[in-house]
Amino acid sequence: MENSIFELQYALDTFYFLVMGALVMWMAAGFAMLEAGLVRSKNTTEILTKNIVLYAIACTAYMAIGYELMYGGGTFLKDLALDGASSAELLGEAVLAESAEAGFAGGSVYSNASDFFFQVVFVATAMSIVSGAVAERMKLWAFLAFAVVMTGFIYPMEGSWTWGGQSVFGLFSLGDDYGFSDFAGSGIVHLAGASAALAGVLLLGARKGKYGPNGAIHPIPGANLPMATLGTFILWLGWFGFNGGSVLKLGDIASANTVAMVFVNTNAAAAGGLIAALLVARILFGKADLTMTLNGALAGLVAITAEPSTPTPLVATMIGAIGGALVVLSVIALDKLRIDDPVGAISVHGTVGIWGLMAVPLTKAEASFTGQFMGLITIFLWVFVTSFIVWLVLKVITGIRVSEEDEYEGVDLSECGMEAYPEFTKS
Amino acid sequence: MENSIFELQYALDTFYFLVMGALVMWMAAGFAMLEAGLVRSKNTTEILTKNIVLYAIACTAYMAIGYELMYGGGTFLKDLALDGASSAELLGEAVLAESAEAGFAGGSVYSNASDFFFQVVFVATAMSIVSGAVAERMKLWAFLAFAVVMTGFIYPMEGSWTWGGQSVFGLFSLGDDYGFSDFAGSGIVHLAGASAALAGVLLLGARKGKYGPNGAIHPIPGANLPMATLGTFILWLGWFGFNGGSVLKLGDIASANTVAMVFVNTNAAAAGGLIAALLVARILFGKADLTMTLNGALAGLVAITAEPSTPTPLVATMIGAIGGALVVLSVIALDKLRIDDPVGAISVHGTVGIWGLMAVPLTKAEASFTGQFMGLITIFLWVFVTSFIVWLVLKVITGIRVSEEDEYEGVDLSECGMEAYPEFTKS
Amino acid sequence: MENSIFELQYALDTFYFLVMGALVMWMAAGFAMLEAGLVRSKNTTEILTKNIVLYAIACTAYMAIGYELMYGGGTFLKDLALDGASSAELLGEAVLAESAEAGFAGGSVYSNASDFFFQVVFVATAMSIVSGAVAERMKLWAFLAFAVVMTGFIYPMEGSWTWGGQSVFGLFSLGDDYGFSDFAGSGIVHLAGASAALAGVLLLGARKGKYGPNGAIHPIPGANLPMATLGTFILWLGWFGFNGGSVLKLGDIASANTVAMVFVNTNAAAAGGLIAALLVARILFGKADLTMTLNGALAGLVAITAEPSTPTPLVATMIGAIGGALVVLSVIALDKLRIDDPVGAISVHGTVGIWGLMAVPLTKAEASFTGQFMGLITIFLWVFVTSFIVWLVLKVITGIRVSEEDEYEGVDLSECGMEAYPEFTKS
Amino acid sequence: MKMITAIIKPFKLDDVREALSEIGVQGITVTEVKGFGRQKGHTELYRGAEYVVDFLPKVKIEAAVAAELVEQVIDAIRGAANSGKIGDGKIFVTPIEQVMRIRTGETGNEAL
Amino acid sequence: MKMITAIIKPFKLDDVREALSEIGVQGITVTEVKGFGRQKGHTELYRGAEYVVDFLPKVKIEAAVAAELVEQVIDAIRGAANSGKIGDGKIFVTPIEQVMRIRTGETGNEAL
Amino acid sequence: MKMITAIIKPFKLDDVREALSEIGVQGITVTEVKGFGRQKGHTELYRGAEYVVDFLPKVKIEAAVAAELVEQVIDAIRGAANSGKIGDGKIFVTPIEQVMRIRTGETGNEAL
Ligand SMILES: Nc1ncnc2c1ncn2[C@@H]1O[C@H](COP(=O)(O)OP(=O)(O)O)[C@@H](O)[C@H]1O
Ligand SMILES: Nc1ncnc2c1ncn2[C@@H]1O[C@H](COP(=O)(O)OP(=O)(O)O)[C@@H](O)[C@H]1O
Ligand SMILES: Nc1ncnc2c1ncn2[C@@H]1O[C@H](COP(=O)(O)OP(=O)(O)O)[C@@H](O)[C@H]1O
Repeated sequence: MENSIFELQYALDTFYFLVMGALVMWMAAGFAMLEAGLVRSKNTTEILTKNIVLYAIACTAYMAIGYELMYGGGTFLKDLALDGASSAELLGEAVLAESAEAGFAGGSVYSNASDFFFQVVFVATAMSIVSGAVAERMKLWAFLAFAVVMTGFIYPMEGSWTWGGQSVFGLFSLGDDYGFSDFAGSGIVHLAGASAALAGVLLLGARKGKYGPNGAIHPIPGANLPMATLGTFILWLGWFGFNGGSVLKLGDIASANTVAMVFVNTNAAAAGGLIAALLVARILFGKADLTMTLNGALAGLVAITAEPSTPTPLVATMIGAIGGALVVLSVIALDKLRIDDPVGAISVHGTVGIWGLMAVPLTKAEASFTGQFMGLITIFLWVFVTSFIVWLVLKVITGIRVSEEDEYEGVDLSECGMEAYPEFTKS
Repeated sequence: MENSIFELQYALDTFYFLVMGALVMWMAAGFAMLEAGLVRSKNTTEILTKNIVLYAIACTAYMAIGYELMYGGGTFLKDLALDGASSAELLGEAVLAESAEAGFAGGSVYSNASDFFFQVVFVATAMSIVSGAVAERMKLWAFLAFAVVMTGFIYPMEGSWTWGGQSVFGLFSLGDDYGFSDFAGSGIVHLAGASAALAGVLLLGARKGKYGPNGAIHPIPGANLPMATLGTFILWLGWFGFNGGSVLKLGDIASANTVAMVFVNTNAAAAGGLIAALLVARILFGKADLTMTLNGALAGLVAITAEPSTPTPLVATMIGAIGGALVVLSVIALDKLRIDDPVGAISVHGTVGIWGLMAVPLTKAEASFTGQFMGLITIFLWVFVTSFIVWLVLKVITGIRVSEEDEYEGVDLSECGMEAYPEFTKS
Repeated sequence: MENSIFELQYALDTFYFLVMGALVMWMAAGFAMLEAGLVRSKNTTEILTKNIVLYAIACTAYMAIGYELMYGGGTFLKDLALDGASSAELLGEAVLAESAEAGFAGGSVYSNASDFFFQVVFVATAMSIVSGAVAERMKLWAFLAFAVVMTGFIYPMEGSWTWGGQSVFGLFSLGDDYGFSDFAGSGIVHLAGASAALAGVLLLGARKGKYGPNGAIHPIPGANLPMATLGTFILWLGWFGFNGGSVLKLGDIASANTVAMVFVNTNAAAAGGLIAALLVARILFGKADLTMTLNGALAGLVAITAEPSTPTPLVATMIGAIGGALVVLSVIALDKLRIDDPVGAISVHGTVGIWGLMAVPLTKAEASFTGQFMGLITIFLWVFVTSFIVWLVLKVITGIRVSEEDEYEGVDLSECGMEAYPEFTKS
Repeated sequence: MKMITAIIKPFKLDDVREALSEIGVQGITVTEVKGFGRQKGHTELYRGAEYVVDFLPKVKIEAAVAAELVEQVIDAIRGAANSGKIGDGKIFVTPIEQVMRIRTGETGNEAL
Repeated sequence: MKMITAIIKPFKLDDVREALSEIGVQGITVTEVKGFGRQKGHTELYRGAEYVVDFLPKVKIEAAVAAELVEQVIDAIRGAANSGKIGDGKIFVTPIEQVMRIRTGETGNEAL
Repeated sequence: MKMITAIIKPFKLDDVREALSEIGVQGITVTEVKGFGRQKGHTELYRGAEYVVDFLPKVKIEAAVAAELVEQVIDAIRGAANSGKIGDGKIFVTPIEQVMRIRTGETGNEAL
C-alpha cells in the first residue's frame, strides 16, 4: 500500500509537470501574438512564421541533442520511453525504489518524459524572445538557422552549467562555488534570450527610418494592439506553468503549498509590474501607454521568475513593480542608444532579467549578490559571445538582413510571398 | 501512511484549485477580447487598457485589503506563505491535524495561497463586467479609480456576507437566516458586476448617436467579430474553472464526481443558452445574429453558475436555454429604456444572474425563492447604491465622461494617445 | 485506507480527464480562429457562427442521443449524476467495488460524467473539420441541420463500432475480428470528419472563381493570417488533451509515464510535421508558405493521433514529418481534382488521418495493416455514404448552396446579416 | 454637368448625405481619405518617442450633378458639414464632359 | 487627354482591367469607395435594432487616356462592367490639362 | 485654380508632404489606392497555386492650388517622389472651377 501511495505521488507529480508544461507551451502562442501585434502589418506573416517554426525547431533540436547536452539523456531521447527500463514493470520497480529512497516528502520523482516536455517548452521560450527583437528586417532563413544553434547548443550549454549542475568548462561551478540561484530562469531563460537578441540586433542595425539625424527617434507603431494584448494575457497565463512547474514537486504538503505561493507571487508581481509601468509612463509621457503597460506586466513576471517562492505577496508585488518601472526606463534608454528592438524584448527579458537575478538575495538567505552576479555574467557572456559569432557567420555566408527595398515593401512579400491581410476590397 | 494520504489529498486539492484558478484568470483575456471586438475600432485601445489594468488593480487591491474584508486573512496577506505557521514543518502538522479532524471525505483542506489565488480571479471577473457596459465614453482614470473601490471594498463586503458567512451589518445573515445559495456566484459575482455597471451607465448616459428622437435606436456595430467570438470561447473555457473550482474539493469520490457533473452541466447550459439565443433571435429578427448567439452562450453560463451541481444535464441545458432566451429580450428591453450597454453586460450578467439565482430552488431542496430573493436584493442594493455613490463622487470631482469631441474622435486618442490599428497605408 | 487510495486514484483520474477534456474543448476555438483566418473577410461572420453553433449542437445532440448510441448511457444522460447509483454513498461503494476488482494498476475507474465531458468534445472536433471545407458558399441552416445528424447519429454509430466495441451491424467486429487500433482517433474522429466534409464538398461544388477554364486554379487567399496562426497554436495545445486524455488513466506509474510519453510524442510529431511541410513547400514553391506550415503542424498531430504511445520521440517526429509532407502534396492534388477545400481540412484530417492509421503497425505489434485498412474503409464508407445522403436530402429540400449573388456579396450578409469588420471609416 | 467634391469630417457624413438627398441628389460616391491642412494634427508619444499625426481622417464625397444644381448642392453640403471649427473641409467644383450609366448606356443628365 | 473615372461593382474589377488592357490602356488607379445611389442598400438588424446600410461597396477606376481613345475606353468599361442590374455604376469623363510621368519627367500622351 | 493629383509610392508620402509644405501648399488630401501600370506586379504562390498581384499599393495626393503655382508644385512633387525606378507614378493637372472653405464660406484662392 505504501507503493500505491508512491505510485499516486508519481502520477500526480507527473501530471502536474505536464499541465504546467502545456501552459508554458501556450506561451509560444503568446509571443507570436504579442510580436505580430507590435510590428507593422507588412511584416506580420514573417513574424508569425518565425514564431511557429522556431517552436518546432526548438522541440526538434532539443530532442535531438540539446537535452543530452544539458541533462544527459541520450541523443534523440532514445531511452525516454521507459526511463531506460526494459519493461513497464521494471520501470515501476525502479521508480518505487527511487521513491522509497527519496522518501515521501523528499526529492521529486516523476516521469522522465514529463521532465523533457517541461524543459523543452522552456527552450522555445528563450528563442521566442529573440524573434521579437530582430523583427521587421531579418532574413527568415538566417533566423531559423540561428534557432537551430541556439536551441540545440547555446542554450543547453548554459543550461548544463546552471540547472544541469555541470561546471563551466571545468573552471568553476555556479551552483557549488557561488550558490547561484535562479528558480525558474530570469537569467537562464530570459536573460539568455535577451543576450542572443542583443547580439543579433547589434549586427543587424535598426529598421530603416527608426532613427533620424540629430538623435531623432521616429516611432513605428505596432499595427494591431488587440493582438498584442491577447499575447500578453497568454504569456501571463503561461507563466503560472513556467514558475509554478519549477517547484518540480507538488505531491506533499510543503511542496503543494510552495506551488500555490508561487502562483500567488507570480500573479502579484505581474500586477505590480503592470501598475508601475502604467504610472511611470503616465508621469513621463502624460498618458496611459498600453504598450508600456503590457511590457510592464511581462517585466513583473520576468522579475519574479528568479525567485517566486520566498517573497511575501507584498514583496512580490514590489519586485514586480520595480521591474515594471525599469522596463519603461530601459526602453527609452535603448532607443537613445539606437538599439532598435521593436517589441521591447531586450528590456523586458534582459534588463529586468538582471534585476530579477539580483533581487533573489533580498528574500533568500542562501543566495548572495556575488553569486548572482557571477551567474548573470556567465550567462550573458556565453550567450552573447556565441550568438554574436553565429550571427556573424550567418551574416558573412548568407546575409542576415533583407535588402532596403524588401524592407520598404515589407518582409512578408520578400521572405514569405504572402500578406497577412491580403484583401484590398472586401467583396 | 494515513498522513501521506492526507498529504496527497491536500496536494491534489491545492493543485485542482490552482488549475481552476488559472482557468478563471484566463477569463480576463476573454472579457478583453469580447469587449474589444464589440466596440468601434477608435475605442479599442482604451477598452484593452481598461481590461488589463483592472485585472492588475483587482489583484493588488484584493491582496491589500479585500481578502481581509471578505475572509479575514490579514492585510497584504501577510501570513499567507505558511498559512500562519512559523515553519514548513509546523504547517504540515497543522494541515494534518486539520485533515484528521475533517476526515478523508469531509470538508476540504488545501493551501490557503491556492484559495487566495482562486478568489482573486473572481474579483477581477466581477470588475471586468463593468468595463464593457461603460465602454466608448468613460474616462479611463475615473474607471480605474472605481476599480480600486469596487475590488478593494464593494465586492469584498458583499462577499463577506455570502461566501464569507458574515452577517449583513449585524442585521441578518443571508446564509443562516435565509439559506441563500449561490454556488459559484451568479449573484455574488455576476449580478454584482452588473449592478455596478448599471449604476455607472445611468450616470454616464448613452453614447452619442445611439438613441435618436422619437425612440429611434441607432445600432453601433462592433468592429471585430472574430475577436468577440474568441473572447466568448475563452470565457466558456474559463468558466469550467469558475464553476468547477467552486466545488472546493476534488479529493474523494463524491467530490470528484460532483466536479465532473459541474463541468458537464456548465457546458450543457452554455450550449443551451447559445442555441436558445440563436433561435429566439432567428424568430424575432429573421436571421442568425452572431452577437446575440455569443451573449446567449454567456447567458447560459451565468444562469447555471448559481447551481451547477444539482441539475441533470437536460435540466442544465434548459436552465441555460432560458437564460439565452432572456438575454435577447433583455438586450432589446434595455435598448428601449435607452440604457446603453455596448456589449450587453447588464443583460448577460444582471438579468440572467437574477434568473440563475431564482432557478436554484428548482433543483436544490435546501434553497427557497424567498431566500434567493433576499440574497439578490441585498447584493443588488449594496452594490448599486455604493457604486452609484462612488461614480457620483468621481463625476463631481474629475468627471466620468469624455468630452463630446473626444467621443467623436475616439477615446483611444484622448485617453491613451494611441490607436489600436494605427496604419493608414500598409507600406 | 486502501479505500482512501482508491478514492484518490478515482479523483485524480477524473480530474485528469476533465483537464484533458477542457483542452479539447479549447480546440473548438482553434478551429474557429483557423477557419476565420483562412476565409475572405466577407465570409467571416458566417464561419464564426457555424463554428460556435456547431459546438453547442454537438454538445446537445450527443447528450440527447449520441452518447447512448455510442456507449449506452441512456438518452439525455439521465443516470449520469451518480453513475446510476441512488445516492452519493452508494456511488462511493460501487466505485470502490469496481476499483477493488480492477486493482490499483488495472483498468481505469473514473467519474462517468468526466467520461461524457471528454467524449463530447471529440464529437465537436469531428464536426469542426467539416465547417472549414464547406466554407464561403454553404447555407448556414443547412450546415447546422447536418451538424445535428452528424453529431447525434453518424459519428456515434461509427464510434460505437470502434471505441464502443459494438459489431458493425452484426456483421463483424473491428476490434475483435481485426484488431483495429486507433488510439485517439486519427480515423474515428479525423478521417470521419474529413469524409463528411468530402461528401459535402462534392455536392456543393467549388467556390465561384476558384477554378478557371483549362485547369486554371485561382487562389483565394485567407484574410487574416494572425488569426489562422492563433488557431493552429490553440489546436496544438488542445491536442495534448486529445491524445493525452486518450490514455484514459493516469493514476499509476505505468499510466502516468504513458501519458507523459504521449505528450512528448504529440509535440514531436507536430514539430516534425511543421518542419516537413515548411521544407517541402520551400522546395516546391521556392518560399516559406505560412498556411502550408500551419497545415503541416496539424498534419503531424493528426498522424500521431492513431498511436502516440508506442513510438520513440524520433519515430514520432518522423511519423509527423511524413504527415506534414503528405499534406502539402494532398492540398495540391485536391486542387488539381478541383475539390475546393478553403482550409485544407480534407487533406489534413482525411489524407493524413489515413496515414496515421496505417502507421500504427509500424510501432505497435498488435496492429496489422489489414486490420487498420478494414477500420479505415469502414469509417470512410459509413461516414461518406450517410453524409452524402444527408447532404443530398438537404440539397433537395432546402438547398445547401447560397445564390451566386450572395456568394459575391459574401455569405455574412445573406446568411447572418452582419459583417465581421463592418467599419468603413474609423471615426 | 459638374462634379462636386467635398472633403468633410467623417462624422458629418450622414448629415451631408441626408441634406443631398433632400435636394434630390440621387447618387454620391464616398472615399475614406486623410487630410492635411490648417487643422493641426496631434503630437503623440509611442513608447516614449514623439511623433506627429499630421494626417487626420476625412471623408471625400463626390456627386456629379447638373450644372444648374451646383449652387444648391454647395449650400446643402456647407449647411450640413459646417461646424464652424477648423478642419471642416473644402468643396471643389470641376467640369464633367460626359457621363454614362453603365447599366443602360444613358448619357448626360439622365445618367446621374 | 481625358480622365475616365468609372464607379463599378467590386467583383467586376478584374474583368474591367482586362478589357482595358486589351485596348491598350497601360495604367489605371483603383480606389475602394462606397456608393450611394438608386441601388438601395439593405436593412440590417444589429442586436434587434434596425439600421440601413445605404453605402454599398464599389470600386473607382481612374484611367488617364488620350482624347481619341475616350469612346473606346468607355465601351470597354461598359462591356465588362455591365450586368444589367441596378448599381452597375457610372462612367465620368473629365478634362486633364497636363500629365507628367514622375520617373522621367515626360509629359503629354507619352506620360500615360 | 488647378487640382494637382499625384499617384506616388507610399513610402514617399512624407517626403512629398514636406516638399509641398516648403513651397507653401497648405492643404492636401491623401487616398490609399492600388495602381496598375508598367511596373509589373509580382507572381505569388498561395498553397501551391500561382496568382499575379497586379495591383500595387500607391498613394494618391490631391492638392488644389492657385494656377500660378502649378509648375512649382509639379516640380516639388517630382523632386520628392522621383526614385528613378519604374512605378514612381504620375502627376495630373485638372481644372477647378470653384472652391469653398466649408467653415467660412470663403471662395477662390483664399479658400485653399
Ligand atoms: N489645397 C487643398 N487641396 C486639397 N485638399 C485640401 C486643401 N486644403 C485643405 N484640404 C483638405 O481639407 C481638409 C480641411 O482643411 P483645413 O485646412 O484643415 O481646415 P479648413 O477646411 O477649416 O480650412 C484637409 O484636412 C484636407 O483634407
Ligand atoms: N450623381 C452621382 N455622383 C457620383 N456618384 C454617383 C452618382 N450616381 C451614382 N453614383 C455612383 O454610382 C453607383 C451606382 O449608382 P446607382 O444609382 O446605385 O445605380 P446605377 O448605376 O444602376 O444607376 C453609386 O453607388 C455611386 O457610387
Ligand atoms: N493612364 C493612367 N491613368 C491613371 N493612373 C495611371 C495611369 N498610368 C499609370 N497610373 C498610375 O501610376 C502608377 C505608376 O505607373 P507605372 O506605369 O507603373 O510606372 P511609371 O509611373 O514609372 O510609368 C500606376 O501604378 C497607376 O496607379
